[in-house]
Amino acid sequence: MSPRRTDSGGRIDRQRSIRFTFDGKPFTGYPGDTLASALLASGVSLFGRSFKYHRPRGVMTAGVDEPNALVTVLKGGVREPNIPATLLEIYDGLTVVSQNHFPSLGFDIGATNQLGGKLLGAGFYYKTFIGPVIGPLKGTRFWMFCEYFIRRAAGLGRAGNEKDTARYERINAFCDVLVVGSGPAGLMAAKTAAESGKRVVFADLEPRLGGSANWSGETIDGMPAADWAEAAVTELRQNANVRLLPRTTVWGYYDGNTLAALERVADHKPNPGKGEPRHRYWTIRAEAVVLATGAFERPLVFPGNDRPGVMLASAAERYAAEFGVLPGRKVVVFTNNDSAYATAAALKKAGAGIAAIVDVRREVSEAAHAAALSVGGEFLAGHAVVATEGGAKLSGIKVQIFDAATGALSGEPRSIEADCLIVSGGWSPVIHLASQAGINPQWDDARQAFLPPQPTQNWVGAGAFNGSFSTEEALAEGHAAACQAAGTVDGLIEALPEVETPALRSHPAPVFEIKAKGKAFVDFQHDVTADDVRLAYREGFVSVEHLKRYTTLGMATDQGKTSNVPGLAIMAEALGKPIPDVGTTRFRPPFSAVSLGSLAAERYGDLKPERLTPMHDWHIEHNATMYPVGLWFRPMIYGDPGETVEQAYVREAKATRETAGIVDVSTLGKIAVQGPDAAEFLDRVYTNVFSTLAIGKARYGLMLREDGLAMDDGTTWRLGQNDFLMTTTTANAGKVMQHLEYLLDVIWPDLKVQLTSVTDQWAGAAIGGPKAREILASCVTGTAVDNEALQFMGIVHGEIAGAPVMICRLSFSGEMAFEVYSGACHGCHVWKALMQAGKPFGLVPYGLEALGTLRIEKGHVTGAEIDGRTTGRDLHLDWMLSKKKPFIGSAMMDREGLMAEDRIKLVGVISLDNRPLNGGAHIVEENNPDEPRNSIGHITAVCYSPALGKYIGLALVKGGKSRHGSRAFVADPLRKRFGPVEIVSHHFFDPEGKRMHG
Amino acid sequence: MVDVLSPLKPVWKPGTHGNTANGIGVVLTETQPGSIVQLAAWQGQEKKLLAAIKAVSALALPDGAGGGKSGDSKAAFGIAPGKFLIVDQNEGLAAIFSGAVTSEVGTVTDLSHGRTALRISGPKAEWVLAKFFAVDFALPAFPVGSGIATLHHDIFAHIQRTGAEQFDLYVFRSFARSFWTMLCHASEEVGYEVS
Amino acid sequence: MLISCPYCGPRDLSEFTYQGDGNRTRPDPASTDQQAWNAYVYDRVNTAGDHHEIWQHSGGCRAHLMVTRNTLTHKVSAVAFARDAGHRKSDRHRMSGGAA
Amino acid sequence: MAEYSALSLLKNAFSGNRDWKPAWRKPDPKPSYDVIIVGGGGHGLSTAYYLAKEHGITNVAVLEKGWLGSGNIGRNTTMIRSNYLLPPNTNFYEHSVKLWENLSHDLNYNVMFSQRGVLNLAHTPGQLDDMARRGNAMRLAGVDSELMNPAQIGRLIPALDLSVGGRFPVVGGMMQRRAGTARHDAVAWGYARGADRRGVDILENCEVTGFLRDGDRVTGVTTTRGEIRARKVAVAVAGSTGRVMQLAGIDKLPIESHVLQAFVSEGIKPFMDTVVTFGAGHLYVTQSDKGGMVFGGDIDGYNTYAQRGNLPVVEEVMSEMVALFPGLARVRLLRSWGGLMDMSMDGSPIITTGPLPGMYLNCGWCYGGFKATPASGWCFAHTIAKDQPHAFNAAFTLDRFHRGILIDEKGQGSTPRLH
Ligand SMILES: Cc1cc2nc3c(=O)[nH]c(=O)nc-3n(C[C@H](O)[C@H](O)[C@H](O)COP(=O)(O)OP(=O)(O)OC[C@H]3O[C@@H](n4cnc5c(N)ncnc54)[C@H](O)[C@@H]3O)c2cc1C
Ligand SMILES: NC(=O)c1ccc[n+]([C@@H]2O[C@H](COP(=O)([O-])OP(=O)(O)OC[C@H]3O[C@@H](n4cnc5c(N)ncnc54)[C@H](O)[C@@H]3O)[C@@H](O)[C@H]2O)c1
Ligand SMILES: Cc1cc2nc3c(=O)[nH]c(=O)nc-3n(C[C@H](O)[C@H](O)[C@H](O)COP(=O)(O)O)c2cc1C
Ligand SMILES: [Zn+2]
Repeated sequence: MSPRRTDSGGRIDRQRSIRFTFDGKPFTGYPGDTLASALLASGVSLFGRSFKYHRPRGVMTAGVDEPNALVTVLKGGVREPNIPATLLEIYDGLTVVSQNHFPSLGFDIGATNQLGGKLLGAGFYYKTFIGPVIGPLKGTRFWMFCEYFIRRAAGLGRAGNEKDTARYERINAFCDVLVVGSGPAGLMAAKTAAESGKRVVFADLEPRLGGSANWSGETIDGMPAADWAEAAVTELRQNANVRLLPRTTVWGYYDGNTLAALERVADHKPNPGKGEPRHRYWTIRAEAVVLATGAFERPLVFPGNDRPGVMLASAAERYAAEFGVLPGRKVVVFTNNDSAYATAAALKKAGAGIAAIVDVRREVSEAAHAAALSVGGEFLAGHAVVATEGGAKLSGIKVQIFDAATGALSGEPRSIEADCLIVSGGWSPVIHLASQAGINPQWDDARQAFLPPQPTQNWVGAGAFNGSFSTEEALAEGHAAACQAAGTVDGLIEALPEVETPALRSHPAPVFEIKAKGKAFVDFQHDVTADDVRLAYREGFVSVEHLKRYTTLGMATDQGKTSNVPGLAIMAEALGKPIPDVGTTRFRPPFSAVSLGSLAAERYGDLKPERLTPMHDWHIEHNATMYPVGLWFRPMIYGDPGETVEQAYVREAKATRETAGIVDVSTLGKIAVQGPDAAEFLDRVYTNVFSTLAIGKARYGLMLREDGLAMDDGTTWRLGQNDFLMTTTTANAGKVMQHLEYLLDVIWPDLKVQLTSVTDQWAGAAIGGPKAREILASCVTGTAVDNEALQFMGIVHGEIAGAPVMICRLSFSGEMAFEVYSGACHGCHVWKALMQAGKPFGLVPYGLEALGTLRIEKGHVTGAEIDGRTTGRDLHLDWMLSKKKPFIGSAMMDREGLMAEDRIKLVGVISLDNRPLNGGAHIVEENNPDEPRNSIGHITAVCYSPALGKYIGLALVKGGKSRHGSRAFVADPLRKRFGPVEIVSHHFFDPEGKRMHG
Repeated sequence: MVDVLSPLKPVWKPGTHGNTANGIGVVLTETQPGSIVQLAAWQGQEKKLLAAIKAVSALALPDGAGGGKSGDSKAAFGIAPGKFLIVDQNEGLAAIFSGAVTSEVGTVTDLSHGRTALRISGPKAEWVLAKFFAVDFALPAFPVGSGIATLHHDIFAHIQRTGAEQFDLYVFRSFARSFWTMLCHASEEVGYEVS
Repeated sequence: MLISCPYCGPRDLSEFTYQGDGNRTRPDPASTDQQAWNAYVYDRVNTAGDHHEIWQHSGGCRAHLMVTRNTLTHKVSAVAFARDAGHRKSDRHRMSGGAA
Repeated sequence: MAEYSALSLLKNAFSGNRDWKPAWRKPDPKPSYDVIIVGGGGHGLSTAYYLAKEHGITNVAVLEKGWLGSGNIGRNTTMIRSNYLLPPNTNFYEHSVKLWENLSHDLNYNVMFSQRGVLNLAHTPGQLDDMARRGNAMRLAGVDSELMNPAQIGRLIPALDLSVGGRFPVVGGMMQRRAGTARHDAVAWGYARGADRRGVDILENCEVTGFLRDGDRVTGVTTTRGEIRARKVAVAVAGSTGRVMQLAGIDKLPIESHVLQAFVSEGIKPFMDTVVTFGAGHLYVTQSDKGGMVFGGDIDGYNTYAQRGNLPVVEEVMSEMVALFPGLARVRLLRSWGGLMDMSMDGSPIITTGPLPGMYLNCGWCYGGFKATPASGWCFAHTIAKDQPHAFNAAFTLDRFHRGILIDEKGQGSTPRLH
């Protein structure tokens, strides 16, 4: 039996024990234990070290508000830092280590930081490390030198580099009523909503639903509260309309009543089930929400208030009642309100001795007084704790007479022996979710607490969340909230349960701090003291938001759940202003920290889907190196063994010019443009005319944006009177589609045109080269492909190996070339048939590199040139800008900036030193290899041209055509390349187009 | 006729998978209809288009957004204002509709190759789909026969409920393999069968 | 955030693409009024409060919607098909005056 | 007011830190000033500072509607760089980096400018070429920039999954070593203190509610703290530009107000020393000196003044984050927030005289204005003092959109959400 464990009671199962390790030391606990309860039960009091001063810290709370007891969980090489021991359910084999110390938790060199305490006050960094004005450490160098060492001290736990092998998932849920929090208020709300037949989601971050009913010791409906809660939960579990979500923290309240929640599905298991995620991220869209998130107890600020052994009263009660763990044998209670008296009684009942009750109030209620007498020990009303004693473990406290009205201490401090000090500084409703939408909460003087703001979304509050701290109120409000949320406002669905409870009031005296000598902590994790708050005040950082940022109060992993209100109360006092004038800092998601993995969810390890063409598997089988283009994959080269990339593409390009090559063009965007106004529509969106295009013909088109700059180009095929097939570049397909849809839907709704993405409907293969026609002729049936039947830009229909195909004679390579389109499911079949037919002719498949080479030789532009900054004229496409009609962009394309002389324009460049060029290299006029300056443009695309036997490129250069025939230099300092180039026309090869016209 | 090649081929693994301790949560299949056709009516011509659908496919679609019907070998549902997806196990439906829908009424677009049809059925079908789509799959919100258009990140999908526990999904063919892989992955938790 | 598509019903933000200020009118295609073109392409109303804006239900029916949404609270108060809103342009001007 | 130094710190420590004075005064507004600056963000404050320091104009007030630094200066991901493609931007931002390099000294306030380097990752050879174009443009303008290969990147950032889940392998990256981060709040406070010490009045909780006009000319403002007159009124309100300019009757601007979210993880021990951006999506990450991973992605993409965003962007950013750093899947998100972006129509800023006589406008920063803080204030001060722009901001005009003289780094045209 462990030293602190009680014989009975609580949610733990004493029949079975669980083994785990903490800092390498073996421990045991019971199912139902958290790491905190199990370690406390084993007599451990030191859990971690604080951030700045490395002070020893124990457990302060029993829940999600824990600032001190943070640990790192190890799973193989995977590390999970900063996990509150109070939320960590133990399981067999759990391995936990403490953090932020060197060399060990017990002895930590970092604790010497405390010696510099006064120096290390708020704002320390801003005032120093500015460094000398001259010398090697001038400017910001000195700071960077210091920063190196300061950074070593950053953070608490350590993250690992190893990939987490756990699974994360997300799920969408819809419901009529979402109930957040399962205490008496939430339970009652869930019961009520369920009974009215609504679809209910019912979430609580704790593993066991019931909230404070699990440990309050009250009687509800004649049974212990915990039993009442269990019965209610059992009933809800059987209702098909109710989804219970234990271990689920609702952490974000977003627009449109969309709430985000994290379910810790398998964290409490040694291993998740097959396919079971560790975390499930819920997005819940609720018609209405009941917020029943309860209240956090606040600590009091006094010297030594951070010593291990000091704990919140409600936490102590939870450990005793819910886990069967006594936080101490000799307990002192320190409070400013009545609620801690019930705690004292509960601890006493569980077997602890109450050494003293210290209350800042001189007068207390009769019930409190009676409770104090019944637990025994000293009763010190009108007193305050002014110090704690002991090392890394509490051994006693000091008290002094205290005047709550003035804050004055008097009399001699007196020591009282104790191994546990429980503290209650009042209660703060958990209004975080309600406040996330940005409305300011309201201060309530009676309760000394911020109450929830006016709803900005459809939610209703209930229970301690509303500042209604009694269980009767919680039940009544839970019921009423559900009636409102479910839309059955008109009344009781069932009788409210009866509650037996001591008549204690949790409204505290307005005392937040005891000013005595010594460090009194406000933010425990970040070591922000009451003096730091006052220093911020003196330096003018008086807005709460300045206070926060200057001192880091409330910025730790607990986000100030315990520290914000005491902190701003101290600032209010310094300012001599009431608390509401000071206000509170802004609440933000998440309510409590959530794993990054859960938010990535199904995309963890699988960031984006892959888009594959019908011929994808064939390419892979034929040694293609695949290249990502957006989400698509396209062959870059089909490398033969031992070939370099350049050798491969040169071979492919050469083969295409000499015999024939074939390339997969299935990724081109394809849009069906259909309807009686389709031709008119195309006239409006393309710079050139399409209404004159004959059926069975295709035309090259250029599209501008509204602002007159080039947007995309491609061919559009007229398949019927009212039926066009538009192609776009692979990269711009989605953008063009949206652009066209916008125009049709918003600007010209009167046009009868239908747009449908048919990119995936068609597989495309472009076959080009001197032998291309012969190859086609040998395998196409149902149509001829000779010059007569299939003129340049003509379209015919036929079959290849039994599959219907549509063939258009158009050329990107500059060769006699054809695009063969077939149904996507036939794509690979047709491709193989073409390869088969081409075999005798030496047909070669080619990839993007060769495609690029062929197009550069021809001077065709693509995305590298149509980069959103160029105009049609910059690319010498002036001839396509129709003067006969307005089109998208026509009104804007002649603006002065787009016509300016010094714009960069398309040219060709040839490497004169026979060395390769690089995309992204610049062009300069001066021969200054060491320090090139004054770019006149840049290279957009490069290749080795087998046709020219030279390294060539396309470039955008100031002056454009006027520089043809002139010499310049390529400047590529990043890749250490400088050399002479000749600027030439971008039409490198067969400028008259003889080859493609055949 | 030429064999139709499924984009799922290399990842198609018939049999049961995942956590089948509590039975098979979902059954996943590819239905490979012969025809998937999109019909769109000009504004004001919707009734005529519905009449054409009835005449050709014998499916009387109910009024209202997303309204649909599914039979043994045919199904149809609304996907956008005036737009419908018609599916038939037989090939050649687009050609038939081209005769039935004049240019005064609307347009016919053949998507038979462009969309891959997947079916998910079983007691956990709603649960698995909820992992992908922010759509309420509960029966009252999504009745049998009706259809929707929705999105999972980059993947666009049309979904028709074809049974109390059965949904047919139409995704772009190029995405089908990725989507299928994700679908299998998401189904592991509940146990699944590929058939 | 949810937007109630008149066809598809309430759908998540992730299904929509923002297409900006809905108070702009495209000049007549043949217009040479450079001011009007500039205003259409570049100038935006940034209302604090109810803002008229265009969204495409790109992850659903792909219709464009004219949405009235409060830029201070993100509350959506009206949604209509943009193509229907087209012939009520004068209405829209009135609404942007703050009446809606 | 006392200089900050290690010595003053020590002295004060001995006197119980009781003698520190407010970092800036809290004066009441005077009836009139030579220059009023609307907006107590980084740009407004630095403008005031440089007006006083460089131009001797000290009868200046900075009007801030909330607490000082409550805007984007207090909520950005703190990245500073001058790795731009287009010359007007490269030159301007490089001027800014140079000012950053000496800023702590200049202000006698440690703004913690840390030149830990900004690394842009490339995932295809084509993308690396695009980066090279930008990096070469920088080098040709005298700005530092280099390419790194995957092995070098792996050594620099061991936590980075160079294969990015196998989907977007890193093929290289562009590094600007002089780039880095600074402590955002300290920048606001340092400039405020510096301006205050030169006589500038910083008026917090003083919201401009209207403009005083004499005909077209702007002659002052009405505020929640009364009317204040001025010979010159300069507006530097970042994401609130649309709203504030409407008060002056300027109903339309080439700007849209969007929200950008940012995120911080719980503090962890040193994990990564540089700033990294992902090239196959939209993500930038750094680690603060406190240990939190500070990161962000794309704007939400709709007009708003609400300073908060929605889940789609959160999910997008997180999935990219763990794709790059799979070891962080178990690290937890601590807090998220949003700031208002004045997205311009070409993604580049506006620093100009006008649009009304007596008025000056500074806006269009998109999500890149923190790095500009020194140069923006410096140029804006010049523009206000001389009634004409400095060469560094001459291109950042308001009429450039209409004239088609665009500075479009991303080539996205007039679709602000894509910049
Ligand atoms: C999440 C996020 C991340 C970012 N990351 C980076 C980054 O990594 N690198 C980078 O360079 N940039 C970044 N930025 C952009 C950068 O923060 C801004 O461009 C820059 O701060 C804007 O200038 P400012 O500091 O003057 O703006 P702000 O600080 O917003 O100042 C404007 C001020 O005007 C005030 N104001 C508004 N209306 C009125 C009125 N009527 N009367 C009086 N005052 C008024 C506001 O309250 C505000 O304080 C980021 C921005 C955000 C939001
Ligand atoms: N003794 C006192 O003075 C005092 C003070 C306050 C409350 N109480 C008692 O507390 C009870 C109040 O009942 P109640 O139901 O309002 O509160 P409760 O504290 O019983 O329940 C609140 C529940 O909400 C959960 N929760 C909080 N935030 C959450 C989130 N974001 N996501 C998921 N779950 C979340 C908590 O885990 C908790 O279980 C009454 O019994 C009352 O007597 C007593
Ligand atoms: C660089 C940077 C680092 C931050 N680090 C933290 C942090 O460690 N803890 C924290 O709570 N907030 C941190 N924040 C967020 C602030 O708390 C706050 O959310 C942000 O400044 C926006 O203000 P608001 O939330 O009050 O609107 C950080 C913000 C920035 C810009
Ligand atoms: Zn829709």
